[in-house]
Amino acid sequence: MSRLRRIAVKAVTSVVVIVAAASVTFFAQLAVPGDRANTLMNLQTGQDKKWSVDELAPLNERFGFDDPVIVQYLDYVTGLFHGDLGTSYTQKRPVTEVIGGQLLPSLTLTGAALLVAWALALGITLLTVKRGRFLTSLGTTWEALTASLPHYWVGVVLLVVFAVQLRVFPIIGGTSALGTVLPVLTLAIPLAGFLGQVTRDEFEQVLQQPFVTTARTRGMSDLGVRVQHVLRHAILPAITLSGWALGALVSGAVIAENIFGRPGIGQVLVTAVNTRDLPTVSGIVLVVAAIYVVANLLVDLAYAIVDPRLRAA
Amino acid sequence: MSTLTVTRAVHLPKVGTVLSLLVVAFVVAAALVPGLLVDGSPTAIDLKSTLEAPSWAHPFGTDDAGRDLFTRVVHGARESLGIGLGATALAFVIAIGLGFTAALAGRVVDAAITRVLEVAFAFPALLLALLVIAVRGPSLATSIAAVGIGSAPGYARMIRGQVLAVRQAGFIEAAAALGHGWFTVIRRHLFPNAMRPLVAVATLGVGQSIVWASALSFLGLGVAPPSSEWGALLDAGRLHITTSWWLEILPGVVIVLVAISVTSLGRTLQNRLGGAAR
Amino acid sequence: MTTVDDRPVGRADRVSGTTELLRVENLRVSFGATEVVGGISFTARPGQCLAIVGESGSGKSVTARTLVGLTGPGARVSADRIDLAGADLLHTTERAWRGLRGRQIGFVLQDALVSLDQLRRVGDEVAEPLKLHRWGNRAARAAKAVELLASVGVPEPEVRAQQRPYELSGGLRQRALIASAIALDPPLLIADEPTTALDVTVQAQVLDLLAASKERGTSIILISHDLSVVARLADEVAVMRDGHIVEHGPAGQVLHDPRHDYTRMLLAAIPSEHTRGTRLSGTATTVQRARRQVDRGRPVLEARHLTKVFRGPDKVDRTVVDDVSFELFGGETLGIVGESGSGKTTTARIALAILEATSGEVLLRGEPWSALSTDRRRPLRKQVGVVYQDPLSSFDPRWSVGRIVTDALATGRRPPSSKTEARDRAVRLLEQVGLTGAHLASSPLRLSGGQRQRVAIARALAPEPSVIVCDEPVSALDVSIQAQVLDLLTDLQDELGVSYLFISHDLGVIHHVSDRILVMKDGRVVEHGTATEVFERPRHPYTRQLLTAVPRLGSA
Amino acid sequence: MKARTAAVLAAAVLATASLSACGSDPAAGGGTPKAGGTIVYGHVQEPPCIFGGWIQQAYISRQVLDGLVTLAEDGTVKPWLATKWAVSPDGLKYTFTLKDGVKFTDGTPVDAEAVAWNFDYWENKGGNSTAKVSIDPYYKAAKAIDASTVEIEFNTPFPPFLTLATQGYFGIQSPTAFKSRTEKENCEKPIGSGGFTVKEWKHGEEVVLAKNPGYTSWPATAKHEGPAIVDEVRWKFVADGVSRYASLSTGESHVVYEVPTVNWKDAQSRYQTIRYITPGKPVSFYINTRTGPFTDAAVRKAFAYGADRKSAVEAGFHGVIPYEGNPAVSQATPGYNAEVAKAYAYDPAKANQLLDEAGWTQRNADKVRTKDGKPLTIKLVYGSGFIFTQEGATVLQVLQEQWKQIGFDIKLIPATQAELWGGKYTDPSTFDATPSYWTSPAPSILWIVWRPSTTEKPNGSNRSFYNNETLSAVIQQANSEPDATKANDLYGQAQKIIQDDAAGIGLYTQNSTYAVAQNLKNVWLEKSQGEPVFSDAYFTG
Repeated sequence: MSRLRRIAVKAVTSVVVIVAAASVTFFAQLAVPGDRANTLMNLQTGQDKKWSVDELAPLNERFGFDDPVIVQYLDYVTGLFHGDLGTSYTQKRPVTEVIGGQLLPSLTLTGAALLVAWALALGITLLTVKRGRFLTSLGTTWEALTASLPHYWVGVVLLVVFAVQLRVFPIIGGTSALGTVLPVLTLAIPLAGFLGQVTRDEFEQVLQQPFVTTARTRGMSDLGVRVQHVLRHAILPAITLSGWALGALVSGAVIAENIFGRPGIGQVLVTAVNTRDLPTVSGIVLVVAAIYVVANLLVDLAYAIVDPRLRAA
Repeated sequence: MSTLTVTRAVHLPKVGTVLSLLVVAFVVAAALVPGLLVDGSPTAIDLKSTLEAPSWAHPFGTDDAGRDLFTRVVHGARESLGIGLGATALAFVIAIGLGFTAALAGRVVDAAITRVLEVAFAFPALLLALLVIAVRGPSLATSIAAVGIGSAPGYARMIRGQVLAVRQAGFIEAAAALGHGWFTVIRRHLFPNAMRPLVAVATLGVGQSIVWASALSFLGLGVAPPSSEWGALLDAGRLHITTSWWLEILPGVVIVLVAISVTSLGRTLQNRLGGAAR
Repeated sequence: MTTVDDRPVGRADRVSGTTELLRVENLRVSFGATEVVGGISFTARPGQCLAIVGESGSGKSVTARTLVGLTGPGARVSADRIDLAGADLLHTTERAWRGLRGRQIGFVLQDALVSLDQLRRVGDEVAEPLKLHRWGNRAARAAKAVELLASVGVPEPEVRAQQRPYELSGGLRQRALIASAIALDPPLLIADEPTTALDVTVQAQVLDLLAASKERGTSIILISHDLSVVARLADEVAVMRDGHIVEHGPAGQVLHDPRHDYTRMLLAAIPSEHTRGTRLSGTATTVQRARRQVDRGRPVLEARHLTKVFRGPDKVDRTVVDDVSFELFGGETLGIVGESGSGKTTTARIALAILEATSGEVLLRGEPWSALSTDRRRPLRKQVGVVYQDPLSSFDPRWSVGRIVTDALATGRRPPSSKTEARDRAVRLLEQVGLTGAHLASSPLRLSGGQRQRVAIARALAPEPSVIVCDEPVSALDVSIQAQVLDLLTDLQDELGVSYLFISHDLGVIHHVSDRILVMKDGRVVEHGTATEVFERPRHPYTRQLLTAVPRLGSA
Repeated sequence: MKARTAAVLAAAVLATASLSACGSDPAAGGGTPKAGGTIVYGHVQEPPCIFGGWIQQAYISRQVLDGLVTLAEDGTVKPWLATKWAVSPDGLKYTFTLKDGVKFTDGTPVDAEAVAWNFDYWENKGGNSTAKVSIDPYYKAAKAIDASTVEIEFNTPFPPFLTLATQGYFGIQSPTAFKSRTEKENCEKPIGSGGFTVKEWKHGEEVVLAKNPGYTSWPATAKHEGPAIVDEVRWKFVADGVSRYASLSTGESHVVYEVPTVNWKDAQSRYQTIRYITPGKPVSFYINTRTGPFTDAAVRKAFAYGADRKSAVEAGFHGVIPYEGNPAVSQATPGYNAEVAKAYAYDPAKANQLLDEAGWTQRNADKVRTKDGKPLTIKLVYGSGFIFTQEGATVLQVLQEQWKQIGFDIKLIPATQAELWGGKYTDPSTFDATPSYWTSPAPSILWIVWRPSTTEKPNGSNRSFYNNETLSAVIQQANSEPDATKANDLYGQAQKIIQDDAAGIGLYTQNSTYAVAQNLKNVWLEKSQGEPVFSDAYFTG
């Protein structure tokens, strides 16, 4: 099967995946007990009570909550294919807009986090792997430590140390460049540890490969061997994992945004789930799924570039 | 075949492994018989000694209800560990089902399951948790379910790969050549060997699950008070971090310690068992 | 530190074999407490080839690596002197070593598939030494790489240079590897098992290649476990065992008039036409064996027009086995010989009815075998045993030797009725294959290659089969071990009258064990007949080609 | 200063009390005013729209929309958009005279028609459900007499109306703008005549409010006459208390809302602080009187006696937020009955006795009281993270521990917003007690909360499911009593009935706390709901 064809097939299935994800969310939310109109009413009044049928009638009318589920779903899906994700119950704005406004901050956050994580992981691996007992255990310990750090805790500590106490970074920096540093680190540090461990494993394996010896017998320096031969092999698993990592980062972003009061789909998501804002939640899932799919296509691409063997097959 | 074999470096120095064992032992003890490690109830309030900094009397200090934080941490071990184990177990039950079916039930089923997994992957774990919690309401069981379901797809994918790999192994064919039935071969060779490297992975999973569950509690979606599940402690400590640091820092350190220990043990195990399944 | 002259040694003092290029005196290497090389001395002369021969663990490879200062982590190296063209290698800094490697000393490892960086272009790999030693500019190096590939006989070198190692055949890869080693025309070339894992024909070509550069005055140190390979190239042979050189002398003398028992043993162990019907192992080299009777009645196993077609991912059909037929009679050994890709293993798997043929069928004692449904075949399997090339992978890593054997017993004609009976019979089987009851508890992982293969044989025997399919059963073994295993197989045949379908790429082995032989090429049987017919009066050109390619001690 | 019992002034008193801790009073001005500047205000929750029936919306819409009338510190109603008003002798008609020449920021005049339209919009078009419930069912109609005279008509006399009308929910919008613009625009940028206009809403981050240069309609309670002094107010949403408070110290913000109680003392020493005790229903328990153990009044009372609520509150809120023993209305509410608040002081002995008498005599293995084998288990549902902050949760846990001593098995059930708003815990079977509050400047809140819930006219707010005819009669009488003293007396009785029957159990007052940077003056809270007012604020040089 040709590469183009593979990508085409992948693209198609991806669309399926995306819509499926959104649909799952759609029904999952319908499954959530409690009446949407009631939620909306309470949200509008700051109450937590049960409203009478005629009090809710206008809302039900307005959003068609009374329509049969299947009708609501079909409306939704047809909307999807017209690029219409519906209108937020609470914000009275099109979901595309609700998300659109928040997407960029989240993307910058996760994207930057991924990059920083890679930089950290590679740097530390190159410096410490198989570099004598001390450096090696230093590296592995650092990785084990960071890999086990809970995002939120890193966040809170970073915030207090660097923003509140040392005042190096703003506390409510919003989306400013400076204000992005701490959230990014919050996500990047644990991920770096994780990627580092994976890369290290591979690196050690590859260092023992005969072709590495061959390179040495040609008069190549240790650093040369590491950078020009081993590294390329060693990053393969980490590349594969990066696609998955992005998914995890989105979850992490929710927490980071929560701690740093940073706008982003994470914030919107939590609010939307709380307020039963079905179109928004489904919309976010759809977008996240899309990002995930794209990310993985990129990963495949990157992989194919680094490892031509795949192109052949 | 004459090549130099260099033994692979075990992750974390040996010392680390020992320390890890100690930490885990302590936590398990705390989970099983907290009474041995601390006397007094984790919920016993003492409004006369609130927000006291760590001292001999209160190694981890006290919270704003005058409860001894150390006692709470020790008693919290049961829930935290419970969630970690429970979630991982749940995840594996699901994953083994999916993974094996995918790997053994033929192309069509495989394709189908792989798609499903892909969807599941495209689905942020935390959102899944949020939804589960929205349906069931926050509780211990919910946390387990949320984290378990959230991490199942990853394992499923792993197991599938593992099974496919082992299926190629020579001893599978050898067993068949001896005239054993396919089912016997699966039961006696395929399953145990496919699951072998996953023991380590599972251990790693426990660590991650604990962290994840505490994340839920941290978002206020965790176990109900007065439980002292570690994430809940962090959530409670958050407001105090500038005024009574111990309430936020010490439980955090505990979580990290446990996570590292479990993880490093898992990795050591991984290196021992060889199969570094990902 | 000593300054090392980077310039290649002038041609003048190369051609003559008199001056020494490399001198090693009393070299000792140890890892931790264990001494791997225990004080060996040798010299290498321009235009000459020194072969260091030994079985696994003899320390030959460590020695080779030591000569390029890559003994490995945690190794302690000492020697009275190691001189290369007058420069002292013993006290050389890592930096200086880098100057020497690739420039003064070329190194060729075995199995180019893993010895070349899979992710880089062949051209770049070949040119790397040039780059490292700042030879010319990018373009010049690229050109030189192509030139080098051409010089080692790689067809359409421009194309190959752009491809990656996995896209090349084993032979071409090995050539490329050699090309990169001789890129800077180093005066000393060390080749560590350069032809292992290559088909005989390719092996021959590669050896010729090395011979050629020897002619050009390069001094070659050839590391190998295979005396017959060495015979083709070596001027001098040093036989190593447990880190010591047990015998060292001119090739002719060592190979034909060995002084040391070990050398004799090694030589005797090489299966070939001369060794037919004799024992290979043990000191006495020529013990005639009583040939057992082959019953030419109804064939035990019969293959009729087997054809297997595989459909590749590119939807193109490949015929791997093409109309193969044979008969295997009771107590007989039928050898199937062929190079990689000849379809011999696939044929074996079809015969085992583990793989389904696209057409044709296999009969067991005249009854349908391959045609049966899996369930109907299962009870019959006890009649057909199998021994694989890699025994270890054919054992469940979690199982002990005892469990492996008893499990096989249970599937046999007479399943043991009690645990104790099972145990006793397992012990008897182990003893039959030259092991003891002591091995019952141990895990195959902790056995030696030879012992493992014995366990595999025991397992195959357990159900008391009438046929055992042996797929390259000795290819992974050292020559002495191989000898023992081959003897074991033949002994068992004499004892039990079991028939073998014996697959191997090694003509020597095939010739040694087989009564009748099939020669396969590209899935077809190109020649078949009795061993004598095939080897003495080969009809098919391919067979002749094979026979000439086989390295023979005689040639030295 | 001399202690006053008049709870009406409690807020003011407490505010000044807390201010006295740090010399300068933000509302008292001082320093040399500097024109212009941008105030950064750290708020907590982000509402879905600027205007609406949620207190979070009142806070911000107050900046943009003017009301007819406003409330003075002394609790009297003062002019705003309405310069004066008259009540018909029968108490059914309110006639407001509007200030001349006031224009909405879209240029259209703030006239009688506009006001009448707004009333109709809130009460009949679902424009503001809280405005609706607070004057339902008394409200009849609003009509414009002439350009500057509007008349609001009622079915029965309803004196609290004027006070209620001072809430942010009664903010007047431009009908023209509302009708001509999209729903989204009306949601994000309502057009009023207020001191500020919504310039931009960066969702998830902040709302930028720009000064309304043409501001002419400041309330009588304003600290200065004329448009806002600062150019902009950046209304930021910072959910995390630590960050919010810390942002003051780094100068990233000038005013923050809801100072974490742990930081209150620190705040008092470093900044200007304001604390506002919300009038209306305090944070008190609804007690399910329809099903479960609490159907027995004795058990309810035992519950009330059984825990030291006062010290629990002090512990949880570090002595910052006052305990409120009165379940019906808070000490900041007119007509507050201070006597009632004293009932059910901590008395475990009494509690035990009551329970024994009530037949909960046995105890099971966990020391939980049982009756006919059934354990005395109480499902206590609370809004986790939004109604109840961590501090509140601590209070509940302390109480839980004390209740345990007298044999109650309290199940704390943290409910998510999704669950509560979804109405998961509205059915009697789902809970036995649940705490919540309802801000309102008038005691008529009693009617909203305690109106009997009948099948034909259900009252979802009556979460105690407590239908008491006497109570409802007293409240209705009070609501229509023209004489304030008499009315308050009646409200007082109502509170007593509720308390005596333990239909609710008091806990603490809902507070709003603010910390203001030293260099920012004249930030003050309007009296009705404690919304911050920025149109008078200025920076000192």
